[in-house]
Amino acid sequence: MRRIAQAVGVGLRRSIPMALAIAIGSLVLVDFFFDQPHINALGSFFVESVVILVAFAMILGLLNVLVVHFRRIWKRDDGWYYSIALVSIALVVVVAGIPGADSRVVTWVFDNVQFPLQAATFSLLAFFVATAAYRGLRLRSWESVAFVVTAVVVLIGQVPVGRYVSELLPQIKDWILNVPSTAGMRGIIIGVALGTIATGVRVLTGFDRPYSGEGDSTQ
Amino acid sequence: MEFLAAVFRDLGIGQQQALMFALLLPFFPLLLIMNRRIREKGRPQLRSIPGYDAVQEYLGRAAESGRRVHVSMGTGGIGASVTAESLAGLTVLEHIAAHALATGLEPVVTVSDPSLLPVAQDVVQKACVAQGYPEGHDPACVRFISSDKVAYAAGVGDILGHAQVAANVMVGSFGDEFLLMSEVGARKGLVQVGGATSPQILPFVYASTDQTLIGEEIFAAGAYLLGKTSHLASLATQDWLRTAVIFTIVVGIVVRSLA
Amino acid sequence: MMTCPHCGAANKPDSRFCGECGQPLGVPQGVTCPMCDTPNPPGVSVCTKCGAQLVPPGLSPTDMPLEAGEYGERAAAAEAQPEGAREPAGDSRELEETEAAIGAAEEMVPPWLKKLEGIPGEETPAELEEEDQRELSELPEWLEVPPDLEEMLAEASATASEEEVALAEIPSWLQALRPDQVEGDEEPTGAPGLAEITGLLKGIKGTLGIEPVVAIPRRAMPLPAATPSSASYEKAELFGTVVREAARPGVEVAPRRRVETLMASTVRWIIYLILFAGVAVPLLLGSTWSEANMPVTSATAAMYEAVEALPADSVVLISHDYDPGSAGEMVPQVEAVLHHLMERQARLINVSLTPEGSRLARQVVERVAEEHGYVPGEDYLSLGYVTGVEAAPRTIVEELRSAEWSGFVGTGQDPSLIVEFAGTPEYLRLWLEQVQGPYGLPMVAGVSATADPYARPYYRNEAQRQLLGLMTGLVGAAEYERHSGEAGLALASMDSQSVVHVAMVLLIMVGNVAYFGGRLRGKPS
Amino acid sequence: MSELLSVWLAAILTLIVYSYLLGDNPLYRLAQHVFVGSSVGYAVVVVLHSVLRPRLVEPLLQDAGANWPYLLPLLLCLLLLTKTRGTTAWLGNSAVAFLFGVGAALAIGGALLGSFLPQIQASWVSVSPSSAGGRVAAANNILLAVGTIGTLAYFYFTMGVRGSPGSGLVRFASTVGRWVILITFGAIFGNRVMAYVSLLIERVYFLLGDWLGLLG
Repeated sequence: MRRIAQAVGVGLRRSIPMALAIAIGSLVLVDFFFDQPHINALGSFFVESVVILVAFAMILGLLNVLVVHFRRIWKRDDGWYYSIALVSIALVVVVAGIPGADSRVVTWVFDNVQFPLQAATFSLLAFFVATAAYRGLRLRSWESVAFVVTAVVVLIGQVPVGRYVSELLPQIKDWILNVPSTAGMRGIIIGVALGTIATGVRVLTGFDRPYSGEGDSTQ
Repeated sequence: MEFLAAVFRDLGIGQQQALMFALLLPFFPLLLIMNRRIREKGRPQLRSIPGYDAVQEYLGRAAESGRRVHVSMGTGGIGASVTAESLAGLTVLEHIAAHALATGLEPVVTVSDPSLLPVAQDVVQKACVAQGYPEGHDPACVRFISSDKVAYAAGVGDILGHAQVAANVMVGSFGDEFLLMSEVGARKGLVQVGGATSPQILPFVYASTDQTLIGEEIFAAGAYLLGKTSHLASLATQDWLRTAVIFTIVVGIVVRSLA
Repeated sequence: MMTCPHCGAANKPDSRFCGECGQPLGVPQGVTCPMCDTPNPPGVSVCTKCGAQLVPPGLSPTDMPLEAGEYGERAAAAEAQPEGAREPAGDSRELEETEAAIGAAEEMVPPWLKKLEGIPGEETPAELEEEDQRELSELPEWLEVPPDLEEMLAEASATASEEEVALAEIPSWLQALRPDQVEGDEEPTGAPGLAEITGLLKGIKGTLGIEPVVAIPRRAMPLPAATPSSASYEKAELFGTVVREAARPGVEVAPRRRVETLMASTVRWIIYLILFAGVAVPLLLGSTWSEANMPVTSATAAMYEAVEALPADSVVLISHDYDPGSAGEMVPQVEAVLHHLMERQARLINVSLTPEGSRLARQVVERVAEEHGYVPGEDYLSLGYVTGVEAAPRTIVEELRSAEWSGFVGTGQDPSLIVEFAGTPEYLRLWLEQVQGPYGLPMVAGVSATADPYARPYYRNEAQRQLLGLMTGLVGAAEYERHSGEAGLALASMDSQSVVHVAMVLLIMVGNVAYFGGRLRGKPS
Repeated sequence: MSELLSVWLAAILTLIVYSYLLGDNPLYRLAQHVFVGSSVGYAVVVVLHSVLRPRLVEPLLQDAGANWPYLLPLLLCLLLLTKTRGTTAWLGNSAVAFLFGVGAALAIGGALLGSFLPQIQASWVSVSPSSAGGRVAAANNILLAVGTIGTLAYFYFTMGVRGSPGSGLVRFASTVGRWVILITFGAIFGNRVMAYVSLLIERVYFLLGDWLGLLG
């Protein structure tokens, strides 16, 4: 008797999430095909719920950050003092931001600390792209010749100096972008769409259940 | 025909929607048929994808050197339109977690979108239990870095540079921030596998990592790494529909040219 | 080299699937190396790839399948017990057994291993421990057996039966569609799956289904014995002596590596320096080569004319749809167009379909507005991020027609021009499909260089004139500035761009020369 | 005064970040940790004030009767919270399942609407010179079609493996595809570099102009 109850319990644990995923997912999917006000409203509501849920997950994310870094500080792991900086600025911003998102502290930190750091970190890309070009654009095989030559033509054809080298260069660049590059992008995008749809269909039919996490295995 | 069009109109289905529906519909029966065929006739032959062989190899190297593997599942989350890419990343994580834990080393998993955090923790936890660590994973093993993509890249850069990592596997939905991480990895001499779907970033993945999973290839992780039947069926479905798409394109071109 | 058991083709030693026929290579019969996961042919005792011991020396390799089978049976036996009963009674007994085994193993730890604890070095287990406290003992890894092996196997087979076999394949509601399925498949626990399990575990010797293998911990297979034999003790001693030995003179290796890393970082520094100089020097010199030589394409000129043709006080809707990645191209575009619009005394409504876009736009708009003496709320509005990407453009235009906006736009009026700044083509498509098409509003667009191939057809379409003007990337912004005669950031940076691009091409060439040079000298790069 | 402070602060932070190019150093690590910390904090604040408060808490507090559907996201949030505890984690699976269900649907819909259908439709080009608008355009269109089909064929997983029917054709097409993909990569690489470099130019412009005042 106990075993049956247990089995039913385990079964429910598994089938409820699955039923939820399939039912809700199908409703949202149907919303793409029908222009019915009721279905639209329902679909929008579910999407809205996801936005709220992800927003809430952000709070859990903050908790994870705090747990990871407090442990690091506690155990004096390598670089623990950096964790102090991380945790304290995060907490300062969160606490200052509780009254409102446009509190002075939050805006100040954003404008004077986060924005310059973000811009500077992102502009490292220019340096990294140069080292990647030096390292990665090598003529290892015949195909990579195509890669390197195209990259060089487009690089030069794009800037004003390209015209100086040859009037043809910008035209070749435009042709590459309009014909072979468009074809390649199109092929890649259609392929990705195929894979995306197949993956989505697997989830919506219950073949894939990435949500049936460790609740099952730690009984 | 007239009648059908009227019904569609009443239901609010436009021409575009009807076409979309027609494109979606074949996926369902084909997936079922392929799944059944694979179970009855055995798994199909797969072309080799060097990126997946490399994942296997780098796991071994990491285990030999006693250092850990960093796994990223992209900067997209679940619940948005990049769910499929994130799921592919999770599948890769599932494989890596199982193998890394079998050698007694937890992977370092970083997460950018908070929605991925509980799922990634689940995957690692499951692998822990399966590999005989019922007490579960170290909470520091799955880390949420930041939902800001650039900040995430900065955080991952710090981990790649300082956390005793031997290999770096990043598969999922990425934007320009990919290069910020992969170049730090390259600078530290890590072996790296990258996979992304956005054509805008793929050339940089290709130029900065040792092995690249291009576009659609990332969705094959379940078939190549885990050998799951449903994932193999999914690949077969994709291939059949790919043939259908090629056919459609050819027919469309012929019709357009003759018109 | 590895031979495919299916077609006989030769494969790379570490590949998992045959390059010829695609079948998995050497999964079931062979022994998987616990260290590097390489599948090895049956009968070998040392891993072909990393040289790790596959079978404890006390055992002959042929004992392997038998042992594995035995384990399978034991696991099955554990599984056969009712779930409730298995947990307390069965486990504690097994635990005792394994604990005894571990105890024995620990007793036999060679003395050198104990001594080793204090010695720093790469091979010391202490360093491993730092990474993971779960390191069970200081035994070499191939000697170590997880204490709860039986439990693990039982659990794994339970998972195999419950999850992989019964549920993983086909969801229960689909099961109904398949009449020839074994009954009771959906039952998550219990006896029906049992016969199958024993079958599956026995199957390790022969062919195996794909799914169950995944669930069985691989490294458990080749490690049937928990207590090290005397032979292995000897080997451990030998390993100890090797470890204790003074480091061999690695003099040739180590300094060369240092030289190499130094060289690598020097090369990097040079690259960085070239790049920085390429950007900074033209800026510092105030070079105006591009300013004088830049041609203006007709698409950009058309965009300029569209703005120029606006009567004073007309309302213009600007959408900032880009992210930090494309901001470098888009912000100069926005700046150039904003200057022009404000000169034409247009009243502006700024929106954004991305949160980042609204943030980035805010700074540019405020700066330019200040220069032109525009008053926020009166001369221009920043509505920020508009949610609901898919339907947002239509919502915005509908909203502007409502009475609420009659003060700014005029009752039931539409904006005179829509200016779309798109970092990725999707946003341009949304505006074209939802607003330009249905409402027939005039529209111009600035796009990033990568979005250009998508946007170009809309401009070229003479019949419909979907886009009145189009500018592309930073070059487009520079062209716009040149056409309007107001040099700004984009035009100023053109020379830097030219220099950097040429430098980048040279770097690629140098990189290839170094690569081929290295190859000629027989050194892999 | 405060503007001067901002400029100096931004300049110093930028220089610290660039110091990474010379070598990893403690200052850089500190800056990156500060960056990560402030971005997490900021994200939480944004989420609180632009999502959770106006879209969940306020509707429920103001008029729970009319806004009862918002109990669903609230319930899901609570379920997600159970994931943090090992013993109750299975409860949270429903919330995750909800995310995956909606996400899968959005992925399918987005792929169909955003790329699959429009890209297939866009690939229907005319290859006859009369309707394509000239011989050159027709030739380009032929190349476009061949390139697209080749790229698609490159991704075949289960077909075209040696020995299967039509494998020669698939292999040929996928070789074409491989070339097209690499040309595409080259083109995107060259095209994208400009955007990356312009980010650097903007920063250098800031350093030299706004900070040091060297630029006219």
